[in-house]
Amino acid sequence: MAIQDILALVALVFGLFFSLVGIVGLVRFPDVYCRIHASGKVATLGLVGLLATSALLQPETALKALALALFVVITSPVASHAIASAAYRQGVPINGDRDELAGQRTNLTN
Amino acid sequence: MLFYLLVSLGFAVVWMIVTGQFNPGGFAVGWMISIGLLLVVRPHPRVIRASHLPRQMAATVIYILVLFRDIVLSSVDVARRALSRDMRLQPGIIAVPTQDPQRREIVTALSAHNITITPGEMVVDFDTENSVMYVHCLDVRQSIPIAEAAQSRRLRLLLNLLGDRS
Amino acid sequence: MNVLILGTIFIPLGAAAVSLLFARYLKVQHWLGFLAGVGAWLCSLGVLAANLESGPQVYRLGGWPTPFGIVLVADLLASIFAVMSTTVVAAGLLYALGCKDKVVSYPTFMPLFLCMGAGLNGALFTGDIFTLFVFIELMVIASVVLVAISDNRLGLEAAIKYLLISSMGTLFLLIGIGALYATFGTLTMADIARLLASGERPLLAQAAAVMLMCAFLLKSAVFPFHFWQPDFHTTAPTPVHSVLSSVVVKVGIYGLIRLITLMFIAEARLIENLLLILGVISIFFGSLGALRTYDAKRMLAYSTFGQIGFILVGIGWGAPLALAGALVYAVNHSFIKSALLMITGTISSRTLGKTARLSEIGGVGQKLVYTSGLYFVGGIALAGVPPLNGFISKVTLVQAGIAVEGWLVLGLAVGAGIITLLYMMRTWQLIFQQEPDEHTKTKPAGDSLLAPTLLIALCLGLGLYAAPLIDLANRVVAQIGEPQLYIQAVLGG
Amino acid sequence: MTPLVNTAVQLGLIVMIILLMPATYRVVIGPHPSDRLQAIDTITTLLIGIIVLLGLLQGSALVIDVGIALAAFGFIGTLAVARYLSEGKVF
Amino acid sequence: MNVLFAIATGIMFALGVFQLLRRDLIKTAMGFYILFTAINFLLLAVGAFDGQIAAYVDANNQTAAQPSDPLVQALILTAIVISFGSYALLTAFIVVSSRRFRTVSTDGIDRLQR
Amino acid sequence: MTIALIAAIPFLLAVIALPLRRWLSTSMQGGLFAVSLGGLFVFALAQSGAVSQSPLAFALEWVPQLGLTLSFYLDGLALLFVLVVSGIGTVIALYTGFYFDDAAKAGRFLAMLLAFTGAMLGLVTAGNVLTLFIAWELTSITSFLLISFYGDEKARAGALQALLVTGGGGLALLVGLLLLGGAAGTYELPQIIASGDVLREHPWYSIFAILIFLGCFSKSAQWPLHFWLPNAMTAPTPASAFLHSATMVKAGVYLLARLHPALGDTALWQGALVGFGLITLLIGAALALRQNDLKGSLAYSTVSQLGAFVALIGLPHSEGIKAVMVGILAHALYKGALFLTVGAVDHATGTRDLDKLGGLRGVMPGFASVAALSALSMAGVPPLFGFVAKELLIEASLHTLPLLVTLGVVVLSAVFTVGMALILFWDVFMGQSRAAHSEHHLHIPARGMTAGPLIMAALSLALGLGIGPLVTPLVQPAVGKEISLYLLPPGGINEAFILSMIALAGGTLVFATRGIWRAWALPTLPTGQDIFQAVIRQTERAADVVLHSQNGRIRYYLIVILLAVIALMSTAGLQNAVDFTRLDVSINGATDVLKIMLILLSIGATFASIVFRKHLLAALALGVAGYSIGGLFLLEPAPDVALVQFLVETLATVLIIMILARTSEAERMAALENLWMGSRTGLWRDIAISAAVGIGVTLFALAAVTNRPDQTTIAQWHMENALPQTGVNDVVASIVTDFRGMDTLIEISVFGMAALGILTVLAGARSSSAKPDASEADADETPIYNFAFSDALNRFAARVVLPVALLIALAHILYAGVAPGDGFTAGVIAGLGVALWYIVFGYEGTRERLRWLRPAAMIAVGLLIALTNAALPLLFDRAFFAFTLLPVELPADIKLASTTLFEIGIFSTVFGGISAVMEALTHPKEVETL
Ligand code: NA
Ligand code: NA
Repeated sequence: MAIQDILALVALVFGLFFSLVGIVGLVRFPDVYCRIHASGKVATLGLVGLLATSALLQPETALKALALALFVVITSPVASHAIASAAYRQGVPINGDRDELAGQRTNLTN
Repeated sequence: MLFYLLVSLGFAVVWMIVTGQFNPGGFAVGWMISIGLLLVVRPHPRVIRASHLPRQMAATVIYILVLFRDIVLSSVDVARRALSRDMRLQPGIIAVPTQDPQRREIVTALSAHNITITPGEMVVDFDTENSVMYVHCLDVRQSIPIAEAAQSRRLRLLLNLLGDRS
Repeated sequence: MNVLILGTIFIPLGAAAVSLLFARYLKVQHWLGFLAGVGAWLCSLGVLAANLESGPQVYRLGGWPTPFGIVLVADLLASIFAVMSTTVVAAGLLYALGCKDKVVSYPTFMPLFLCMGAGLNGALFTGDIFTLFVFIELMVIASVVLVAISDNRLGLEAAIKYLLISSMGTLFLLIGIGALYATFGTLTMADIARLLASGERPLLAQAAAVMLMCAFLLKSAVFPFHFWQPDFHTTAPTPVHSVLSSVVVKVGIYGLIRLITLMFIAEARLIENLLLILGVISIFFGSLGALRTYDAKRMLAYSTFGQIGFILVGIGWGAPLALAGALVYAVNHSFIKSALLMITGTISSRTLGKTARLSEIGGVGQKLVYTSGLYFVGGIALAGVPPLNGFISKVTLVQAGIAVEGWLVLGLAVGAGIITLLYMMRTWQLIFQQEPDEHTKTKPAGDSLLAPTLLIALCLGLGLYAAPLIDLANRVVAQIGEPQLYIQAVLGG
Repeated sequence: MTPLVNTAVQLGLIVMIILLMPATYRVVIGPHPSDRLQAIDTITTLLIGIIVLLGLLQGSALVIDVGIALAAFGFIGTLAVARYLSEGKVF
Repeated sequence: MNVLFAIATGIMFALGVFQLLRRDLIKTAMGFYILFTAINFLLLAVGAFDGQIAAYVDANNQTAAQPSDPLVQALILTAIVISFGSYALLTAFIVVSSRRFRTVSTDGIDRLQR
Repeated sequence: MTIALIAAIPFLLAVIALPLRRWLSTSMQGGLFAVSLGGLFVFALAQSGAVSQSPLAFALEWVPQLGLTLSFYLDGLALLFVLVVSGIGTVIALYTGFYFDDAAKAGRFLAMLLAFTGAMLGLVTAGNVLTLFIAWELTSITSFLLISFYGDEKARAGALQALLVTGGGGLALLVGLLLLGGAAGTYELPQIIASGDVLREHPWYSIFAILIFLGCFSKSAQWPLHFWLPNAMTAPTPASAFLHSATMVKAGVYLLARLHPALGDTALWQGALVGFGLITLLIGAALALRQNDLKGSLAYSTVSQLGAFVALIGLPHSEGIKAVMVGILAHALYKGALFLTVGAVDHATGTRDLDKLGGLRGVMPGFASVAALSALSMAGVPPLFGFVAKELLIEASLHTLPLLVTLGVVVLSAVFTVGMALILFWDVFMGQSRAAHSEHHLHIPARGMTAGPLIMAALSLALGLGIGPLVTPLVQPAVGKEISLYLLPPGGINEAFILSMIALAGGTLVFATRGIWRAWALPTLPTGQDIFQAVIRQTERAADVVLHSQNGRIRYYLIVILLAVIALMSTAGLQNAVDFTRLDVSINGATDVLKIMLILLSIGATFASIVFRKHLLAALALGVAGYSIGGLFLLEPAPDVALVQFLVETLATVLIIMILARTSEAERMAALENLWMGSRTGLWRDIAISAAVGIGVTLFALAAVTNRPDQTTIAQWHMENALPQTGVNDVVASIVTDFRGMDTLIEISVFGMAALGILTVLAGARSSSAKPDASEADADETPIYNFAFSDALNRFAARVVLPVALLIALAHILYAGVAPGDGFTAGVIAGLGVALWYIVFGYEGTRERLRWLRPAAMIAVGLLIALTNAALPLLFDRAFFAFTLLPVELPADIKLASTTLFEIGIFSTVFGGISAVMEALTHPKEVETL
């Protein structure tokens, strides 16, 4: 077994693990904000792992895998932020008592 | 001019990655296409001093490494919580000042991006007037103490990256 | 001269693109459009001439061998329909030059109109069943938009309805295409025809025939697929309506003829019987609808519904004479209907509300002797009064009916013919003879009468000098009676 | 690719497919629209992963282009819906 | 597999037709869209000849594996684009209908009668 | 040739009459055309010598395929009618010159009248039944115009009724004549007449005979189709005199007489003609007596007279033909004169009501004498011409019909006619003046107006007196055999003479007791009018049913269409087409598992989109379904299709959400149905239809997958030729841009047009030049957006994504041949990048920042580039859309070919299109670009 096969397997397990974790968080976490933490970022890392697997096993895909990984890393936080922001504007309550945005919100929109 | 040169070079690199042609030919084609694209789109130029370039480059590399480390750390952190039985969550939203004296949008954006990627924190909203980011944390006990310090660290890196600190 | 086939499609399409660039110069745009229409018309005449001289014209796009590429085929059937279409489209463009509708001043009007024409010609000339779908869609989308932006605010409603109903037709067409491709593995109509004729007849052919027939019936607004038509046509801007109600509805007719003469010859008898039944019902629905509806444009739309029924009856009779009769009928109807719609358009352009509601256009034309004469001639032409071309259509059809001894249908069809006379003349009296109400206010000038004048002259000409058209129709029928000719022209050998 | 790796990738594919289910479950139960949006965003990410693995199995470098597109559109779609949820408008 | 595909297209069509017949124009538009997705799927199911590899050819290595029928793919591409154009138009019409007729119900746009 | 002129000249005159009306006064017009028609009369008269030798014929090939020849045939019968038409026409034209006050009106009238004259002359000189029919129809049309001349409600209704009855009859006649021609093997009249034996034996005989009867009876106002004629009296009086008494109504009589040699003397012929003719004779006469309106009275008496003619033609052994010919002449003279007199009376007094008239002999002495002579001729008083006609009628009847019929119908009708004639003269011209018109300013007719009627009246006398020498040469050729005519029976008083004297006496008695007769309520006779109206009513009711089905509801339309298709499909025998042995239920490997998952997911998500009440959720579910289908495409494997599917799916989702954003919640909620609580029948109906469609499609798909070949040669060819012929690895790309490039060109045109359409409907429809009306402006008011969503992070993302998207797009173009993606995907990707800008920056923000974005121009340029690519090879004598590889070496595996140009065109169109859609959707007020 070549070295990159071993690395690829590691990357595969890595990717699958974080994908799994992200989904677990998506199911378990108490409110939408927490779930975004889980799935939005963790699943991203899972994807990066799978992309690494691909790059290792099929070198011709490496550059595109890199491009995809970069793209996901750049956009994923933005999507998370946008969803969280939308949830807050829709009035989805946060789980927890500390909310420094409460009250400020009215000044921000409308 | 330097700005356009840098941007076109950057685009050329992106081109090479996207097309999978990581070779001189790919670079040449990508560069030409980038120049053509810039001629059409004409983004607003930013002043760049040649003398600061090397340091900016270095900062960029460091930034990317830090970013990657942050992603991994954050993911591991969240994974721990997700898989643990009681999840040990104490969510909440805290206000974090952006601290950029010039209040530039790019700085705010990159800070927010970075924060959202870091462990258990995520920007929910901005108060542009007061340069405040409202950050949702999975665990406020853990985040509050380090929030401002982390932000000033990030800001330093960013300013370096943007070539502002002379 | 097979290159001319391209001209009928791509001159309008190119002009559409160029005219879009001249969006700010309305005059330039309009004249460009008109010239393109004339260009396409000349090309179609050239195609017809070439056809008469040396048989079916075939153009292989990209030079790829058939059936691997797309092929444009101009046999006599396609050519005669194309000449009819380009004539009416050119007339419509001419009308648009002198039309005062707001919609005509939109910068997108001309490109859309030209695309409609391009789609129309393409649908006629394509020898590829899938390309037929694509061209029909071009036509549909362009016309839907043109109706949606009509000065008549209800155009939007009609456009929504048509878009939804037409999508059904598109589905049928695609299912049919899928069936044909799945069974024969080819899209070229000639190839399909060859395989169908070669005997090994897969069972799915019949399903494909039904689906394609439904699609074409829908495009021609035949009962019970007609519901969209009165709405869609009535609310269309006049130049568009004059094209929709005359030639666009004939695309389905063309498709049906192709279906039963080229491809599904074995199923032809079945389809023809069905067409007979649907044709008779359409005649009655259309005629009766025209009799009692509330709007002069809508009346003509219903009338088209009925007239399509007559054509279907001709096709349904199946005999060569009947088919020729149907063709003559189709061509003559296009010119008459188009002219009548334009004249009605000029009348409604003189009303303040741009309406053709019968309750509001009474007496509007009382002082317009010339318009009155044109409308009258058009009206009696539609009703089949000699010596106009409508009479020729009627006689050819009735002769065909006698020849095939289709007494019942003949009787019903002739009986319905009198209704046409009733509604046309009643409306003529209403518009041009009645004393206008005191609240009826009219504008001093309306749309230009040039285009309808030319068309009416054509109607008169085709009535007085009918022999060439009938001759042509007979030649068409003789040619499509031998599908081998078409297949050989396309596939070679 | 060795058979072992191949099997691993196939297993990975099955894991990813199984993961679609809880994500879909979250889409169904919500409770808030933003929950569903987040879940769909996650599904998109999973799908990209699936596509990558599929590319490996098919031995084809082509599908990753599809993945890039999917990532881009998933992102833009997410932003559009998020804006709709925030402000009742998309544009 | 082909049975499953066939049944699936049937179900998709049924669902599309049902959705198309709703009173709500937005649902109707969705039905329109479902039907066109379904037809593309149908074209794939009945037309593509059980491909094992994508329809790409290479000068040096010709594999024995059956490629997916490229012609059907091209047809589907065209059908997708055209149906999407129609669909986009329909959605725009719904917006204008809301402005002009103050309704997005199919029963509400029934001024054109007789 | 010359005989063709007989019909042609009046048409020419009609054409010049229109412009002449601007230059000539009414009387000059009348005079001019009277002279012209008079010339025609003289010309015709001059032909009589030649005609009596042998008929003149002339034929001109017209539409040989239809058997339509412009052929003319002038024999004695035709000549007689030509003389009547042109002679009466002369008088009418002269009279018209004094009838109208307005020269323009007179000109219009004369033009129509002359056109009618031409048509009528064409009818009687036609030598081909189709030519005859054409003329026949033209008389109906010109008659319609003349009846409708004044344009008032009554005139229009009368004209329409006349047109319907005669036009309907005309259609029957057309079919009848075509059948006749078919049976005879020719449409030429002389041959048809000559083939009487064949025709009478032909199986179609009764069909075409009845159809021809229908035509003739409607034209000649036979009961029960007579009702239109009195209603046609709204025509100006000269027209009534000419068309509706002297000429047109006799067209039916003419045609029957014409076809008599060919079709006559059968039981059907005799029964129909004699039966209907006699009924008409009696009813017409009875009704004529009871009219108050003078013209109505004359009209019914005309009906009666026409009945007599028809009955005479029906008599066996051609007994009645002589009487018909004489009768036509006599009737034309006295009835024409009477009509013109009534017209003058109407003109003078403003009324035609018998109760309001009287004692006009003083003011209109000329017309009084005309009326006296004509009424006496009509009454059949010797020695006037009418007497001879009546004698012949009674005689023919006596010879062939039972005495009871002769007495009960013919003589009784004569009695009524005499009474009516006397009333007509006496009650108008004698007695005392009535108040009604003495108050009324009397409009004494010009002297010239009397001239024509006087001539006619004088002729009634002269021809009666000179019956033998003057009339015999005219009638004998028409009858076609030796005849002798005399005023008084040579053999002394015979039965006919006695009967006619009895009629005179009876008529006088009727006249004397007219008060009683006119007040006496006759039993209501069944008239065609009722039937006609019932037919019209039922037709309109049927029309209402038809229109009721056009109920405006799209759902209903769709259901009907789907049901029709289901019904049609059920005949296609799909269930037999499924080859169950080839059904494949095996599942192989993870890919198949994935396929099943995706199928389930897509069906589940689609189902969810139906049941979700919230539109947003439904839209998202639909997106999931679409992505799943995309996944299935990917597994096919069809990466190009999958790519496009994903792209389009995203756009589609964005579009639905856009509708949600731009329609009000209230409207949406009002439209939404509750699937579970709403009308269950409707629900079950929809479910049933959907299920039927689903089953149909399933069967279809099963049949397709089990019947298809394993591979098509055509796809095989594409696989083999893509690389060598178009230099690409992506066979789909080579098909899209080369093998089937035109599909793609048209497809992007569709896309571009749809985008332009969206732009126009949403933005361009309010063009900057035209001011929107108030309601629309109000309705279209959209709030200016605030950009709260547009925060630093989102802006950052938008700024990064657009250039990347453009780069990816360009990569798709340049590497279209080796990777999934092409100009189309490039356009969508770039378009989505722009869409992101619109999402983040809004309309104003994006337009301000992306000034280079010109959607409409991009569409135009894209289409032009694509067209250029297609057309360029033509310059080098190669095929449209021919593939050309550019001979340049480029780095990075880039191959430039004509295809590249095409891809750029596609890209530009699609990018422009999507940008246009975005611009339209975000557009707050009006559009600036374009
Ligand atoms: Na395409
Ligand atoms: Na490609």
